This record gives sequence, C-alpha cells and structure tokens, in this order.
Amino acid sequence: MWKLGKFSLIFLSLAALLLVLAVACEDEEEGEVTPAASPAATVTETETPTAGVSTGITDTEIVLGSHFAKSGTYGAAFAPVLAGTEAYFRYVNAEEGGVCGRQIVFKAEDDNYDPARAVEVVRKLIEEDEVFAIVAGLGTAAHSAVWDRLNEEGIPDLWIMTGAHKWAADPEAHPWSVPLLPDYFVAGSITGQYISENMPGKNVGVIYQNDDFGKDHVDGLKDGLDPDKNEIVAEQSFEATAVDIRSQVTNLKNAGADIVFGACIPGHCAQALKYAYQADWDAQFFISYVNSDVAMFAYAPPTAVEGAITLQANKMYDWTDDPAVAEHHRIMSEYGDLPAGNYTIVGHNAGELTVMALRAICDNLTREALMDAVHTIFKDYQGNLSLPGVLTDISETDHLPIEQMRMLQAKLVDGKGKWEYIGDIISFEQEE
Amino acid sequence: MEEFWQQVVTGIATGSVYGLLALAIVLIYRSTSVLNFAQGEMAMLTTFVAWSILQWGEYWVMFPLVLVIAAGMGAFIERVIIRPVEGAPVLNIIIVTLGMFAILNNVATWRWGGIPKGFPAPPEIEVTGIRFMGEGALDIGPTVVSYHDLTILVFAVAIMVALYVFFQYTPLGLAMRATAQNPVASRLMGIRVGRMLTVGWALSATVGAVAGLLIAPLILLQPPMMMGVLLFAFAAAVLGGLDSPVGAVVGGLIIGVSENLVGTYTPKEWLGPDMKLTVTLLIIVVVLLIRPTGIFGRRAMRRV
Amino acid sequence: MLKVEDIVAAYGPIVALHGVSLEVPEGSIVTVLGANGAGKSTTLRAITGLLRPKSGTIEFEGSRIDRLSAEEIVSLGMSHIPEGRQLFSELTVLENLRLGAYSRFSGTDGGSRLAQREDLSPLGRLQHKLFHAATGGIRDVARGIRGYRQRRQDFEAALNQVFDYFPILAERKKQIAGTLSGGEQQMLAIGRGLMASPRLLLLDEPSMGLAPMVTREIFEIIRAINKSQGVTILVVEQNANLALEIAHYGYVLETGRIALADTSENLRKSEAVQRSYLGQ
Amino acid sequence: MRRLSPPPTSKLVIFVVIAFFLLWWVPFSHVLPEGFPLRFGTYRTFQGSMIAMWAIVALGLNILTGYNGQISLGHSAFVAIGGYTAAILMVDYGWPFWTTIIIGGLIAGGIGFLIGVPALRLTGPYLAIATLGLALATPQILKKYDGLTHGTQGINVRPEVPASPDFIEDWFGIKLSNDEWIYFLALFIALLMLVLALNIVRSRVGRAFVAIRDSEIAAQAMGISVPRYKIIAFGISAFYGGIAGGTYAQVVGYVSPESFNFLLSINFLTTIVVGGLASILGSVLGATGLIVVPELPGIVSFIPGAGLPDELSWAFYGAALILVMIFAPYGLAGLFHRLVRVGPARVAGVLTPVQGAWLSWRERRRAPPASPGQTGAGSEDRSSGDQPGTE
Repeated sequence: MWKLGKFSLIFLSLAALLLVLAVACEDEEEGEVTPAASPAATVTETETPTAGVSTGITDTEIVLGSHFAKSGTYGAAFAPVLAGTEAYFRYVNAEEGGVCGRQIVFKAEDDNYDPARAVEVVRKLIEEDEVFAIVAGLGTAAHSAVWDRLNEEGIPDLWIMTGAHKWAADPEAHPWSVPLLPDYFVAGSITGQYISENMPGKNVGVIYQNDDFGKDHVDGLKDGLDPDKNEIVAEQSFEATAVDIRSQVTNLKNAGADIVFGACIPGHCAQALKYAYQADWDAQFFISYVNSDVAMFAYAPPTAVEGAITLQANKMYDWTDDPAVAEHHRIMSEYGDLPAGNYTIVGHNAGELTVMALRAICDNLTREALMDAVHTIFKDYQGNLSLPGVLTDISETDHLPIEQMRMLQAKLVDGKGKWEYIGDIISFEQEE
Repeated sequence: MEEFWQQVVTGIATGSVYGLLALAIVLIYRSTSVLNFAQGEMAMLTTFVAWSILQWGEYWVMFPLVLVIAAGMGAFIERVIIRPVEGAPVLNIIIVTLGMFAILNNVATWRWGGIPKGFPAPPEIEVTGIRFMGEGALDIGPTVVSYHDLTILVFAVAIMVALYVFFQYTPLGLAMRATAQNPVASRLMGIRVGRMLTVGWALSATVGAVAGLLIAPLILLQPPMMMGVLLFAFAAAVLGGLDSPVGAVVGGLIIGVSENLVGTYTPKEWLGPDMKLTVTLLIIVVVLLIRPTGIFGRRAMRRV
Repeated sequence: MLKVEDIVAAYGPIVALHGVSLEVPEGSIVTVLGANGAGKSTTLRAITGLLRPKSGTIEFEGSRIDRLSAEEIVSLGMSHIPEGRQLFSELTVLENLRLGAYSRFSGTDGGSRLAQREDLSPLGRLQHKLFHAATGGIRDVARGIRGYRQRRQDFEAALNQVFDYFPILAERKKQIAGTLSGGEQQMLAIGRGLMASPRLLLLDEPSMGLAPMVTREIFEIIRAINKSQGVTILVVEQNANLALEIAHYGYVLETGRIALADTSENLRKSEAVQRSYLGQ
Repeated sequence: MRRLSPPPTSKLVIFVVIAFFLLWWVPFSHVLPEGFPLRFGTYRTFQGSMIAMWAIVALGLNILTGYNGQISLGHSAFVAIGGYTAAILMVDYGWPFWTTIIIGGLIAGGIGFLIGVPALRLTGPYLAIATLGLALATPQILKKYDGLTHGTQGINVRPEVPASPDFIEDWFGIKLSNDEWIYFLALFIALLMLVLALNIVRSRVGRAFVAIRDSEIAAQAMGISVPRYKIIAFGISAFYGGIAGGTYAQVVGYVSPESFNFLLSINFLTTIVVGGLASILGSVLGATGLIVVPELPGIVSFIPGAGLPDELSWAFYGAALILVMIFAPYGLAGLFHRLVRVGPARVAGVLTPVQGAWLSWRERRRAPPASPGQTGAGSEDRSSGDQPGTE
C-alpha cells in the first residue's frame, strides 16, 4: 500500500547525507567559534581562571537572566515578582553605581509557563545572551524542565520562584539550584504544627488545588500534624481552572471538619471563606501564605475573612511604618513598573540577595565563587524584608532558605480587615 | 438526602454561570456557525471596562452603559475582524477567534494588570418587600443560596426566555435564523445579511457582558477569569445543542449538578473530586453519542 | 417595466453572459427559454443583484438598479424565486411565508435611498449612508410603531391570498418546510415570493423536478396570478411548451446570448424553437 | 462541490523548502560570519528540534483534519500518551529510547483507533468539543494515577536521554552535544514521518480520506467504507501524536501534566490551519511559524521605533493569526503555492508576499459571497487559485 516512491528514497538518502554533512561541519567549528556549544566546553571555559572573570561578566556589565510568564493565559498574576526584582536592580544601578563597578543587565524572557518554551528561552539566555546566572525563574513545570540543564552546565540557578518541595530536597544532585519562596511543604508543616499545638482534638478538613502547589501543602500539613491530636476527616481537591469550589466546601462541612486547611490561591480561598460565612459555618480556616495580603479583604467581605489564619515569612507591603518596607515602596515607585505588593517584596528580596552575593565576590567573579558566597553568607541571615526573627539559612547541604514562619490572623478593626501576628515564630522541624 | 440537595443546589448555582456564557456562545453559533473562542475574553474585557466605570459611577449607571459598550464592541469585531473572513471555511474563522482571544487577553493584562481585583455583586433591590440581588444568603431548608446565585439563575433564565421569544416571534429574530440557514435566499427576501451578522455579534457580546458582570464577583476579576467558565460553557452549549438557547441553560445546569454529584458520590480512591471533570466530560460524550447534536439541538441537515 | 440592456456577467474568469438584452412590459408574462447552462439563471441573478454585471444596464420602472445590492433591489417590488427553490428548509411553512413579507416589516426603504443616491457626490453618499446607519434603527422603530396595524393587515391579506392560491399551504402551516413534497415546496416558494406583494415576479424553472401534472397546476396558478393581480412575470424555463402557452413574449438564450426574441405565438411557430425546444 | 483540482505542490518543491529549513536551522548556521543575517545562535538547535516535533503532530493532525475533515481539539492527549509512555519506560524501566518512542506511538495510535469509534457519530463543533474534553481530562488523569505517572511532579527524562553514540565519534572524530544529537534524532524521525505521510495521502487510503471529507454520501456511493476510513484516520493521526510525544520527551527532557494542557491542542489546530490544511508542506511551514512567530516582536525591535512592548507579544501573535487568515485563507502553504505559481522571477523581484496577499484579498472581495447552495459558482475561482489541494 505504501510503497516508497523514488522521491522518497532520494529524500531519505538526502536526509542521511545532511546528517553527515552537519556532523562534518560541526567538526570544523568546534574548535574555533562557539565556547558554549557543549556542556563540556562551558565547564572548561568557566574553569579557566582568566583573572577570575566568567561568562556574562564584562568590564562594565554583569548579565543576569530569568525565565518568566509575562504574557499568556496564566502569566500575569505573578508579574509583580519580576517587577520587584527588576526595580531593585535598576535602583542598584542608579543609586549605588551597580555592583563591583559594573551595571547589572537583567534579561527576563517570556516562557508563558510552558516547559518547552522555558527550555528554549533558557538556552537562549545561556548561549546567546551569555548570562552569568539565572535569577528568579518562575513556574514549577517550567523550571523543572530547565534545572537539570542548569546544573549540568554549572550555571547558578538562584531564588527559584516556586515553592515546590523538590528544589531544596536534594542539594547534592542539584548544587547550583537554590529556591527562595517559602517551601509549600514547609508552610504546610508549620501550619500543621500550629494546629496540633493550639487546637488539639479538632477535626481537620483539607481543600487543595490539584497540582504540586496543593499537594505539597497537604503533604506538609500531614508532616506537621500530630496524628494523636488531630485527625484529617476529609480531603477535597479542585482544579486550578475550577469556577466554583463550594461543592467541596460543603463536603468538608458534612464530614464534620472543625478546621479547614485551604491550599488555595486568593480567588478560590475567597470563595470558600465567603461561602462558609454565608452558610453560618464557623470552622477555623487556615489558608496558604499566598493569601496573606490585604487585598484578601477586597476579594471577600472583611467579615467573612475575619478569623482566618495564614502565615508569612516576609514583611507585608502595607506595613509602611517599617523602614525596609517604606524603602521598598520608594524603590517601586521610582524604578518599578508596577505598584508595591507582597509579590514585589518577594522579587525585591531576590534582587537584594543576588546583589549581596555578588558584592562578596567582586575580586573573583566566577560562577563557582557565586555559589560559594551563597552557601556561606546566608547562614542565619536576617533579611531586611524578612519578618524579624525569620532567618534565611542556606548552606551547601541545606538549600531550604526559609524554615521559619509566623502565623497571622485576620482581624476586624473599624470594619476594615487587617492581618495581625498571633503566636511566636514557628520553625520547621526537618525530621520528627 | 440533605447532602444530596445541598450538592444539587450548589450545582444549579454553578450551572447557571456556565449557562449564562453558553447563551452568548449559542447566539454567535446560530448566526455564523462558529464556535467563538474569544467569547470569554470579550466578557472579561467588558467587565474590566465596567470596573473602570465603577471607579466613578454607580452600579446601575454602569450596567446599561457597559451593555451598550459591549454591543458596540461586538458589532465592531464583526465588522472589522470577522467580515473579511466571511464565507471562509469554519476552521479559519475559529482561528481568527483564537487570535482575538490572545489579543483581548493580552490587552487586558497590559492595561489593567494581572493582579485579581474584587468586583461587586449587583446591589440590593427591594420590590414590594421581596428582596432581589445584593450580598448575603438565603436559607432554603438543607442549605443556603446566596442572593447572588439567585441573581445569576434569574438572569440566565430571563435571557433564555427573552432570546426564545426574540428568535421565535419577532421579524428580526426570524430574519437572523433565516440568515444562518440560507444567506442567498435571505438576501432575496430583502434581509441585509451583513447587518444580521453584526446584530448577532452585538447581541452575543451583550449577553456575554452580563455573564462577565455576574461571574466576576464569584471568581474575582482578572484576565484569565473566563478560561474555566468558557470551557464549561462550550460543554454546556454542546450538551444542550449548539443552536438552542434553552439547551444552553439546561446544559449548564446539568453539568453543574452532575459535576457536584460525581465529586461527592464516586469512590474517592480512584475517582472522587480529582476526577469530577473527567467523569462529567465522559457523561457529556455519552449523551452526545445518543443525541449527536445535543439534547435540544436540531438534527443537522445533511448537505450532499 | 424591466429593461435589461447588453449585460455581461461572469463567475470569476468564466463569462456567462455575453451582452444580453431583454424587456418585460408591465402586466405581461415573459419567458426566457434555453438549454442547461445557457445563462438563464445567471440572467435572473444579475437582475436581482446576486451577481453584479460587469457591464450593461438594468432599469426597473425607469430607474437604474444594476449597482444596487440584492436586498435593495428586492425591496423595490421585485420577487425572485430562485432555482432549486432555496426554501428555509428547517423553518416552518408559516415562518417561510413571514420571511417572504420581511421587507414590509424591516422597512428597508429602497425607493428613497435610490433616489438620493444617484445625485450625491461620493462624500455626500458616504454621509448619507452613515446617517442612514445611525438613524436607521430609530426610524425603523418609529415606523414600526406607527404603521404596525396597517402592515399587519397587509400581511394578513397577502397571507390569505397565498392560501387562496395554494390551500395546501394553509393546512401545512406548522410543518417544517424541508419535509414538504416537491410540488408543495415549489408552491411555498412561489407563495413566499408573493408575500412581498411584488409588481414583478422572477421565476426560475418552476417545473424543475416536478411531475407533469403538478407542473401544469403550477403554471395555471402563475397565469392566474398575472391575470387577477396584474403582477408582471418573468419566467425562465426549460419546458418550452408550457412556458410559451402562458407567456406573451419569449426569448431564447443560447450560450449567454439572445438567439431569438418574439411573441410566444411566433416563437411556437418558429422552426428553430420547435426543433430544439418543443421536441417536434 | 469544492473539488480540489489544482496541481499538487510537487515533491521537488516540498523538498526544496524543507531542505532550506533544514539548512537554516541546523546547528552549524553559527559557522556563518558574525553579523550574517541568517546566522543563528546555537540555542536554535533546540528550536529546530521543537519544530521537528511540532511538524510530526501537524502532519498527523492534518491527515485527520485537513485530509479527512474531522476536527480534533484533543491531540495534546495523544502527545501526552506518547510522551508519558516514553518517559515511564525509559526512567522506570530503563528501556532504550528508540523502542519507547515506537511503543508510545503504537499505544497512542491504538487509543486513537478506540476514540475514532465514538467520533464517528459526531461532526463539526460537536466533535471539536468532545475531543476538547479529551484534552481537558488528560492532565487530571495524569495527576490522579500518580503511581504510574509520578503525579504532579512530572518525570524528568533528561538524565536518561542518550548522548551522541560512539559510532559518530568513531566515524567523524567528534562528539556531538546532547542537544545536537537529539536535534538530528528528531529531524530523522520527522523526515521518516514526513515520507510516511506523503505516501499515505497519495495512496488509496489517502484518496479515500479526501473523498469522505468532500462528501460522505458520494464516497459511500463509490464503495468506500466511511466508518472504517474515518477510524483509520483517527488511528494514524493519534499514532503521529504519540511519536511526537516520544520525541517531545527526548527533546524537552521533562514531561508533566501541565506540559500537555488543552492549550497545546488548540495550538496544534492553529498550526495546521495557519500552515495550510490538507498540505504536507503546510504542516512543516505551520510548525516553523509557531516557533518563530513569538520571537518576531523581539526581532522587529531592532528597528528603532518599531519595538513592541514585551507584554504585548501575545497580542502580536493573535494579530498575526488574524492577518494570515484574512490575507492567506489557505495558509502559508497556499501563499507559497501562489507565489511559486506566479513564477520564481516575479517572486524574487516584483511580487512580494504582501502584494500576493493583497491580490488574494482583492480577488476575494470581488467574488460574490459563497453560500451553501451556491459554492460551485462564486468560489470556483478561489479554490483553483491558491488552494494547495491534495498532494
């Protein structure tokens, strides 16, 4: 039926020929043109100590890159993180004369959350833009597709902007990758500890987004809960695209939950809180740290949010009395593309840590030195924008930067919503 | 039993959301035989416009204003973007609507940013002691229904009835049905075919705008807000029959309810809420296998 | 009433009419005969604006219509019953008839538009058009309210008349048009054409695909319509026998050109016509 | 009545175009001197691999949609099946990569056959939405049965992806980088699938597909078993999806539920319509366009004043889609066909693509509107114009 015609044969043989041809050409250029063609070449290149200067570093510039979802369907929600980092680098360039006498050039490429696009743009950053390091790459699936590559090629992969548990789980296998967001697992575990300590005997119902964000949270919760004190009576999931999650909330209620643990993002969390309030169900809500934002009181009526508990590791953007937060507001308004918010604080933080690490290695601007610096200077480091007492802690064997968080509860003050501290800082306990 | 009714009632609330946007989809399908993938984004954009108007205006001033703007936008899109591909194969027009999807979504992100915004529900109205709309909820035996859910359901049913009457009994509605069926003969009747298409898009955008205004309070106003709704609305429209306004709403309700029942009553180990979307879609496909043009859809005439 | 002069029409690169001229006097029945592909339907399509002629002129009741759109032309008082009937087959019989009367309801005011269009500069015409577009809806509504009862009566009258001609349609009012028999469909097509109360009726092969008995019945009705209501009729036919029986004048079209033109009596006697079209 | 009678694009033309693309994209374009217009950075190797992968899906989807007339918005599911099969077999069971690709293709093809059966009952938008359901359900299923699929974490295939084999080193004395080796691999698979597709569409089976698309009743009258061929089309198309999925796993090195969401399906459909329905050449052009277009704003931004804000790149993509559909209704292949037909000399000098597009637009505006009953007349000139037809 499908006999190969004459042309098809020509086709195939030409394809083979092309293969050979290409390989032959490869031979010629290997030595002369591209330094970054293969991982081996890159590594040797970085190892050659040309006065301690590496790819991505010139006399006047330090080139950093990032992959990010800028446009596209789900893209825009996290744009403020990038805006925060960009604003901070601009501020350093303008007001502090850059780093090590060089200006920071920050190239963020749009990957649309698509793993394949992420590979593409990261390759572009590495090979065409020749960046020194990748900073604040965003998206679990997208970053999963590139982090092995970054580790193979020995390119610092700093402050990954997702809280998936795997980034920090195995520092030996991925020595070049360091996350920055509070790990979802850690956040879940800390919440679990808080529940078992303060509300023993109560039934817990779990509602989570059906992806790594939700599942890591739930795994963390189970890690932190003391099974003798609290029982999980129901687990309900929903898709990220779900329009309505009230059915699941109803199921938790019917299962007899006294406490609801919500691994949800603001839209869904607000819906759940509102529905519970309307149904006169006075369960204690614990919601994921991505909801610790005053905007929450605009998404759901403050009376509905009141009493809900969340947690945070960073200072919140509306605490403008704090000098570091005030400074952040100034930077965002002068150098930023977007107004200040909790996400811009995260971005700012990533920029600040990057600059600190770079300043520590001015005399030896290599990728290895950068990683050494990251591993040494952020031992029990109190960040400007971290909550007082929440210490960033990174070492060669521990890539989990944030292991402490503090609970916040929604309070009603003059009819307006406000997040207030409750309890002390809680530390994540690695092994129980 | 109580649990069952709770799930049914919540399902109806969700289903009327799907039905509302499905009505808009049906409107365009009837006049141009095209699945409009940009339907959700058109609604999203008009809701953002509404949000901007609300910064200085009252809700009930904004409401009619936004409907007019939406109608204008629909007519504009038909005239400028759809008209040049009129008569092209259906797939081409679908690709054009996908292009519009990208543009509208991106423009909204660029203009209003990606951070979600709260959007108010229609404020309370009291007519002869009976309360409509507004915040809060109503106790009905086993469960509660928020006034906003009722508003959505009432709007969906009202628009459905209005469209039914419009298509069935008014000359313009009849002319639109005729145009969709046989444009050449319609021209011979003195019907301005182009104008009918414009009216179809304008109407659809208006219904979509209502959908956007009523859905936003439920899921927050943000550029990707209509993605999930659109997919379910497509499913609802197809389930009910793509050319039937009644089918759109009924399809939406069936999907809303069956989703909840599947999530609640299937074994959690291997189905449960994790798989409720999958099972619901499977149900839709089974229904389609029995009735290939949906529950209320006219049997397609086979073209030879 | 209708005057077609030297029109040339083409489908893309294929020229279908090479300069056709014909005339339809008021109150008459005129027939155009010709074989398949001779250009009969194309002529009608050109007259009603479904196909824009490349050159030549068409006049209806003294004014040029060859640059107007089909919608405008038919609302001037011309009904075109196209080849293959082109019913709205998924709608009911009554809905089809309602659509026939659509131009009454929509108030597409072809006459005034036509009169003003000719004497305006291009810019003026654009302004005029914009004005129409902007005010059209409002005027339609206003006229709709004002003349509703009158038009309703007109509609009922036209409907009753159609039912008089075709009683079967009254019986099948609620039936879906696509389920009618061939003859009934043709009756519906003619009835739909009559609903607009046209002064000129263009009929494209009313006998197509029908049994001889039914065809004869339909032709009798066509004659009756012409006689009792004074509707001018232009009928295109392959069945020359029947057509020449009811027509006053006839044209013979061959490969896009008029080959013969005469009274139907003379045509019936003509040898050429007898040989090629009457099968004698 | 839409008979597609124009001369099909000759194999020679297809070959020249594809050879051009190969040469353009091959990793050694960076041998060209600095500043040369077509000189690409090495990262284009990866893009080349992605184009190969997209071309495979597009070929398969085109067989189903372009040649057989069945719309599918569910092809991301078949790609997912192929990708996951390859990933699981390689990572969990240590199978050699090439067997995993073939098995992935076969499993996807088998499931395609099964899905083809219910698809028989559905047409047009109903089929489109039903298959969209398949695309929507796939990520959920992948997440749910995580014992097999590793759940939301996805599977990292990269460590298992084979490096350039020894024989190349033995024969040529150099070692290809991973990416380069995978590029040639993907290219080779794509070319195989291309030859296969050419042979399918020109075989009896392919002609049956087209006959069914044009009129099921007429096809039946000719003695073609409509159900059988429609199911075969689904199966073949799904097989292509599966092979592409296997290729994806190698090229990207990572599969996760989110890699195969329904947006991917929609992009596949876009690819073939923009490239050209019922056109092998179109599948390749569409795949290339899909990878290149998102970069165009960046390329344009070199011209001062023409830069587009980065945030609007998606809108740019949308506008590009709409413009292609308006000015080149038969896709890039149609445009290409038209240019070639007009004559290489004029293509080179006088007739720019823009002019071609303008001409086609004007011609369409002049033609009377086509209608269901009348397609024969009004659209005849168009369909003989730039419709690529069956090749």
